[in-house]
Amino acid sequence: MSFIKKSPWMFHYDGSSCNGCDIEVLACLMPMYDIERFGVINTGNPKHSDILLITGSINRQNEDVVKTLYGQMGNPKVVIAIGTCAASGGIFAECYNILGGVNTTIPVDLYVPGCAARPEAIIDGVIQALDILEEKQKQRKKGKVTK
Amino acid sequence: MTWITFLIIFPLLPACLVLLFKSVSIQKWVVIIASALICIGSVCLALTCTQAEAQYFRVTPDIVNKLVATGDITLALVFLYVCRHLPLKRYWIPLLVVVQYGAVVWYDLSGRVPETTHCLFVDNLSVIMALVIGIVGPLITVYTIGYMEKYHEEHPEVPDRRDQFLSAIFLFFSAMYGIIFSNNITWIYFFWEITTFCSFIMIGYPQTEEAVHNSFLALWMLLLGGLGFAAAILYASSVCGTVDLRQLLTMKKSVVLLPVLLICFAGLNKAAQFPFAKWLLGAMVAPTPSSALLHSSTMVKAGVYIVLRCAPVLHGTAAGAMVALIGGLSFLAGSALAISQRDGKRVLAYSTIGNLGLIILCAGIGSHLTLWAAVLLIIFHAPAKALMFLCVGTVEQQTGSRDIEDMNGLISRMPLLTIVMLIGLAGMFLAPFGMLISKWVVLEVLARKNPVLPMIVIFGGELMLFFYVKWMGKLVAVTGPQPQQGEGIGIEWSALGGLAVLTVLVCGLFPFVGIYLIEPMYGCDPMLSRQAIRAVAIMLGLMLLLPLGFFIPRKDLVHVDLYLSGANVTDPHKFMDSMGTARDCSFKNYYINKYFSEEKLFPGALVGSIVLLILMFSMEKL
Amino acid sequence: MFEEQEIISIGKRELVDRIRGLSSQDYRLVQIGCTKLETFQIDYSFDKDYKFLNIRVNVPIEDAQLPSISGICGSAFVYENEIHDFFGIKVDGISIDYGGNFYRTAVQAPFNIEEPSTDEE
Amino acid sequence: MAKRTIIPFGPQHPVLPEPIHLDLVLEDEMVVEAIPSIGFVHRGLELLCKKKSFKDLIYVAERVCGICSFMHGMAFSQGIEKIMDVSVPDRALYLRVFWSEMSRIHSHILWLGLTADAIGFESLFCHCWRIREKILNIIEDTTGGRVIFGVCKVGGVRRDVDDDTFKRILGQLKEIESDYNNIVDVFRRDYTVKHRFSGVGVLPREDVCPLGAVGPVGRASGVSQDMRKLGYAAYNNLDFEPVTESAGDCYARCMVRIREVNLSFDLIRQAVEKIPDGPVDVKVKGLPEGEVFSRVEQPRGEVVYYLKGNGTKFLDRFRIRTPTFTHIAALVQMLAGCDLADVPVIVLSIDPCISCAER
Amino acid sequence: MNTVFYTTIGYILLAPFVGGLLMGLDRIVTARMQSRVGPPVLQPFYDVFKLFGKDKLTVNQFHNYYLVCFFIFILVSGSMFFAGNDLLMVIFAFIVADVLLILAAYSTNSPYSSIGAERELLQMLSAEPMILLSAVGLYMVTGSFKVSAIVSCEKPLIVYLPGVFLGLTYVLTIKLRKSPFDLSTSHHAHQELVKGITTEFAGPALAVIEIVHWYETILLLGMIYLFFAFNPVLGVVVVVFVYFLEVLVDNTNARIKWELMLKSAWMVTIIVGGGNLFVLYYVLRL
Repeated sequence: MSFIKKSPWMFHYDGSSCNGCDIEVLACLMPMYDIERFGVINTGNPKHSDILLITGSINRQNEDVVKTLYGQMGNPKVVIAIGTCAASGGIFAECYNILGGVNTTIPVDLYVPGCAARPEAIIDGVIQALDILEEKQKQRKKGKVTK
Repeated sequence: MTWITFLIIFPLLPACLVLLFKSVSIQKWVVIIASALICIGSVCLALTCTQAEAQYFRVTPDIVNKLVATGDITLALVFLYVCRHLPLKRYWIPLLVVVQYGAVVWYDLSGRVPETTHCLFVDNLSVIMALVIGIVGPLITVYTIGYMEKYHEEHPEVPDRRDQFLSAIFLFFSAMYGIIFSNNITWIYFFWEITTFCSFIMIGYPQTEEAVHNSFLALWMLLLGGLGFAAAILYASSVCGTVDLRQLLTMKKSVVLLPVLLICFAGLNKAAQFPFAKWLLGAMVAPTPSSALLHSSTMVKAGVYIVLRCAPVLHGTAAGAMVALIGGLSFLAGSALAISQRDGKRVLAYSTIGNLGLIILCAGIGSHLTLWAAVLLIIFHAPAKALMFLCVGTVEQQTGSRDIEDMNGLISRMPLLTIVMLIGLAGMFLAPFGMLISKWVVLEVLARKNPVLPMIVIFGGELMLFFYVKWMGKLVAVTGPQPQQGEGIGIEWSALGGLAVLTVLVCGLFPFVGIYLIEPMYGCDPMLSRQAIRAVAIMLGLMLLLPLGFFIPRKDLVHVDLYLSGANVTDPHKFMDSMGTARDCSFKNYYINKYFSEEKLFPGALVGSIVLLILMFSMEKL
Repeated sequence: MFEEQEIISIGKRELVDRIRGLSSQDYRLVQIGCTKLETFQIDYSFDKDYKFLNIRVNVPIEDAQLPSISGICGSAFVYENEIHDFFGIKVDGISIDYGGNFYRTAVQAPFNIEEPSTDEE
Repeated sequence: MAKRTIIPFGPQHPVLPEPIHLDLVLEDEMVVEAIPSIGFVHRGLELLCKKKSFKDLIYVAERVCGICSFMHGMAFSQGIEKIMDVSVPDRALYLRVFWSEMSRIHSHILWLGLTADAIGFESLFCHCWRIREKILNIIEDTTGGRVIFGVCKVGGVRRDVDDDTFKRILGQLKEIESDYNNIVDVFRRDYTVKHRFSGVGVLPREDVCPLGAVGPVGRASGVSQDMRKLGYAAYNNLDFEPVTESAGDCYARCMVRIREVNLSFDLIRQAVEKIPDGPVDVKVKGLPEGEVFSRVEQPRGEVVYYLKGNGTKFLDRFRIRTPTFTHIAALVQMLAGCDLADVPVIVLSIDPCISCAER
Repeated sequence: MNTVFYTTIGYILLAPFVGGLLMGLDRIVTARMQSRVGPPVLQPFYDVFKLFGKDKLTVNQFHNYYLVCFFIFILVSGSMFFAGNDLLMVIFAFIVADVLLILAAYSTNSPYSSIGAERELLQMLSAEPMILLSAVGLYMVTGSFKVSAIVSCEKPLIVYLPGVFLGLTYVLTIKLRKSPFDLSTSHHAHQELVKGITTEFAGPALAVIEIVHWYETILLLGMIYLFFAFNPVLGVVVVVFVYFLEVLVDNTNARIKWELMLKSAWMVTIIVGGGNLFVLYYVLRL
């Protein structure tokens, strides 16, 4: 087992969410849910993180921001789209300024459904992301060997 | 004896030669050869004259004394001549000249000044000073050639009087050697005033209004020190009955303390301690070599030197403690004031004031151990500070600014110069380089004294660390590929390189300096345990080896852009601002004007130091 | 229970003077809103001691221009920038003028585009 | 001293959960000028009124903001009810008060936590949010949602709460309130908290009106201005006085919110006491025609809905002016001259809801 | 010589274990104070190993290089301390290390890093005087700057130097980067400076920062131990207690601003530390 499963650091970016999912992400850190039990730290800095949690859909103005932040994360990394908006744009999909879900801009590994997504669901998503992370780490090491 | 005479007399020759030959190329060769000879002379002196005991030399009194008297008169006339059109109606300047020279010359001619037979001497302190002057000085002189050439290209409005400038430098060498080898205080006084004159000439060199103003400021402040010296001569000859430095210093303290304090007053003045600090700051208008040579590494050291000479008398007296406190105050105030400055030369000027303050602090206490530390400080300070000045001068010529903020990312633009500069900066405050080693010694020594003194050293040292590190930070910031500058630094490299090597070298050699030069003089155990020396050696080794690590090729590094809160644009050093345009994200240092501005601290330091000065003289009887 | 709402329509020329008058009587600017009908209907809403007052100005859609009131009401600049970005109305002399970068939208002046109402059912 | 640092603060910044960008012009650590930039959350939902019928628009209104979601829905429903002249049953009005005050408590405690976090007081953050979870439990109990309730609709509310539940809730609230009072004592007494809040981001009373500050920000500067006094929903039957402070700094804003939570507890008790029996909704018929400005006091201050119907099921205009939007001007003024370390505190002190502001 | 060798090796090998464990306990205790469960006790090690497996992100060619120098100098400083070398030299090496970290942050030219660097400088300006002063205080009592001599001194140093000890404990919070003095960087990034001085470090570089922090912690706690060296058991107990106190302070205080930090630290240094030395000076002279 690689250590990445034991210490997945996350950071959270609010795409154009209504705050509903945001505060639920924050609630995960709180005494009731305490996601730090799994070694998760909310770093707030893309360079230090393994998991990017995006809430809300992508709009014209934050498209570049999301790309930049994603690009600044070191491999292996995982993107989790939290909530309906991040999945498809949700109720706002028809708005003129919405490009759509997160997958329109960066590759998404996992979707957590809900409007707003519940903390339990978010924690579950993070835990499921660990396997993806480990897989990616393995792939990365293999890639290195073959190169 | 030969070498002493050589060192005092010889520099006069190139001083005349550069005035005679106006051709730049001839001047260049004269300067190079003369500098080399001065350097060789100093080293030879060190090799031949290093002994535990001071050696005194008999000089035929008649002619030389006459010569000095004539010199005094000439100098007085010269001073009066330069005062012929005073700016701002400072009538007290000629008055100062007339009073002190009138008194001294009258005393001299009327035969009231006692005869001294052994006018010249040499001991290890003189040797160390000679080495400092004779190695750092010539390097700066060589640098001057290249610097002045570009200086005049860039400042066509300044009349080209390079010959006078070079001549003044050599005259200054002669005077400095005169000061450190004279055993007769009238002689010292004579040479002392020559250095004042050189300083005046050099500060006024650009001939701008500011430069003229500052040169006169320096003149009257330094003449004030001269006045103190003159008073010391009068007192010594009439009350103590001798002007022989050695005799004076071995007399009973109660008798001799006043003249010694007067000399210290002159020393404080020349070392630009508070309350006289202002002239040194004003002196920064002068071309950089003069700042490096006179106003940081050598001439101001003359002030320190004379206080060091007087230290045995100061030891254990309340007045001596006051001298120490003035030094301590200057150390604290100088270091604190440098924080709020962004002009590179001004920062260096303040840090010079601070460092000299530390030396004075040690000298004022006057025990053998503190003197030992003071000498170390002199040795380490000179090359590093000179190097820094020359670097700032070069940067100013290359980029057109000596503002520290404009040096942001210098390592991308002028890597080699930056590395040299970093060595200079590290030399000023970082372990295991010189200044820090001496601070360490000072702390070790002062720890057994009154806790005020170590606290002054600790706080001053931390303040110094603050402004030097933030300066270093500006230099090392990598701002991305930018056009390489730094073409056309020619002969200056020899000086820069030489000083950089010297800065590192003295750290490696300091135990030997301690053992062979300082210890015989003060006869004390330097307290540096083997173990500590080993620690220094390890750190120095690391400092030298670690940079090599940079050349180890490293693979699999992934370059990413800066973290700019996601507001990055394609240019890695720009971000998207609120108005939707790309903007530079350059960062400016902190200057903490709220606490460390000149307006707030300078008057306080002035008042404090004046009070201390008054206390110093009023405690003469204690 | 619903509050009284007074709506006063005035001409564009009177606007600045009228608002200066209200401002000097300690009326608080609640909002500036714009509605696209046959003309642009601009609402300047004010409040004083829970009393709601609305000043309404109509501006033609072609050549839509407004004087800025950000010199009188400090908070007006956000609304004026918003109106500019959403409706494409030129507002002269905004204290902090973002020049169209207040909202960087995918569509220029989205509220000024004729979009037929879609019927979902 | 013309050389100044300009740093980008946001859009992604860990201290603010939401994306807002500030160009901070720094001199040492002092902020000389701050220019905000918004639009990172802008969706353009006001135009959805052209695509969704006015009855569905309530879902959009509730998702203007996930924190004061209920009050957005309420303001919208109220407006439509006014245009269409629907009279809502009393029980529904009292239930609206109950849920608004619950969401105000949850919002304020959330804010307290976030502010504690912004000044580096993590344990206080955790404890505030621990209490908030209890409030959320009650909300979930009564509405089925945690942050987005979905209980308000045009013509009333969708759910009723029975009296036993109310009784149980009152008991829980009592415990929560004493727990809460213990925790907020830290805000009142702790030296470092005071150091970070007192005298920071002062908004003098005379600036409140010209800058259009509303809600707790205005009240902290001594302007007693609370839209609940308009008497919408059932507030005209409840007895309360707006909470005010006079200092106008971040500490005062903090105190206002702390005391408002207590006020909300009290209002809930009053509402539960007075709640009449009866239906919770009426059937709404017809289509809206006419216009209305609907104002409601949110946790962050006054929100204004401007609704204009034209007799079809699509509204002509669905305009929302939220408190955060009007506070931008006050923010610009408060940020000038503060310390860099104060920036998050001041930004948070208006309790920004960027999602509201940009819609 | 041999003992010196062994202590040095011992420090280099053991300090990260003890430091990492302390950090793990710190995180659990912190979590409990926040009524959370907290991570496993070995979590710091997991974090570090994970970071070593990540991409080596860097912003320029010098950045990580300064970091390596920083690491080496902390090792030198700590080894010198535990080998019983000159205390002042230990502190100076420590300062050099810190300066290198600051240079690393400056070299990025990133606004958050640079402000972090500037604040780190302010932190040094606040904390270092007290640390140096305590070295002076220890010298005044024991007559030596050598750590080995101080440790073997029979006198109960704490009795002579209570003020110095208090002052040192005060600035320890600054050096350990705990709230209320976590201005330049903190373990939680939720502050105005993101992660401040460490913002631009990522992957293995960040792991190195963590490890260095463990070394630092052990070194600083070693300095605390000096005051109780006359009784090793008591010494260890006090060290653990002081560390617990730091965690407690960390959890019961907001982050303060730099001006208050500088002022309070200097006040403590001058009044408590300096006052202690004055009293000592006059007592010793009697």
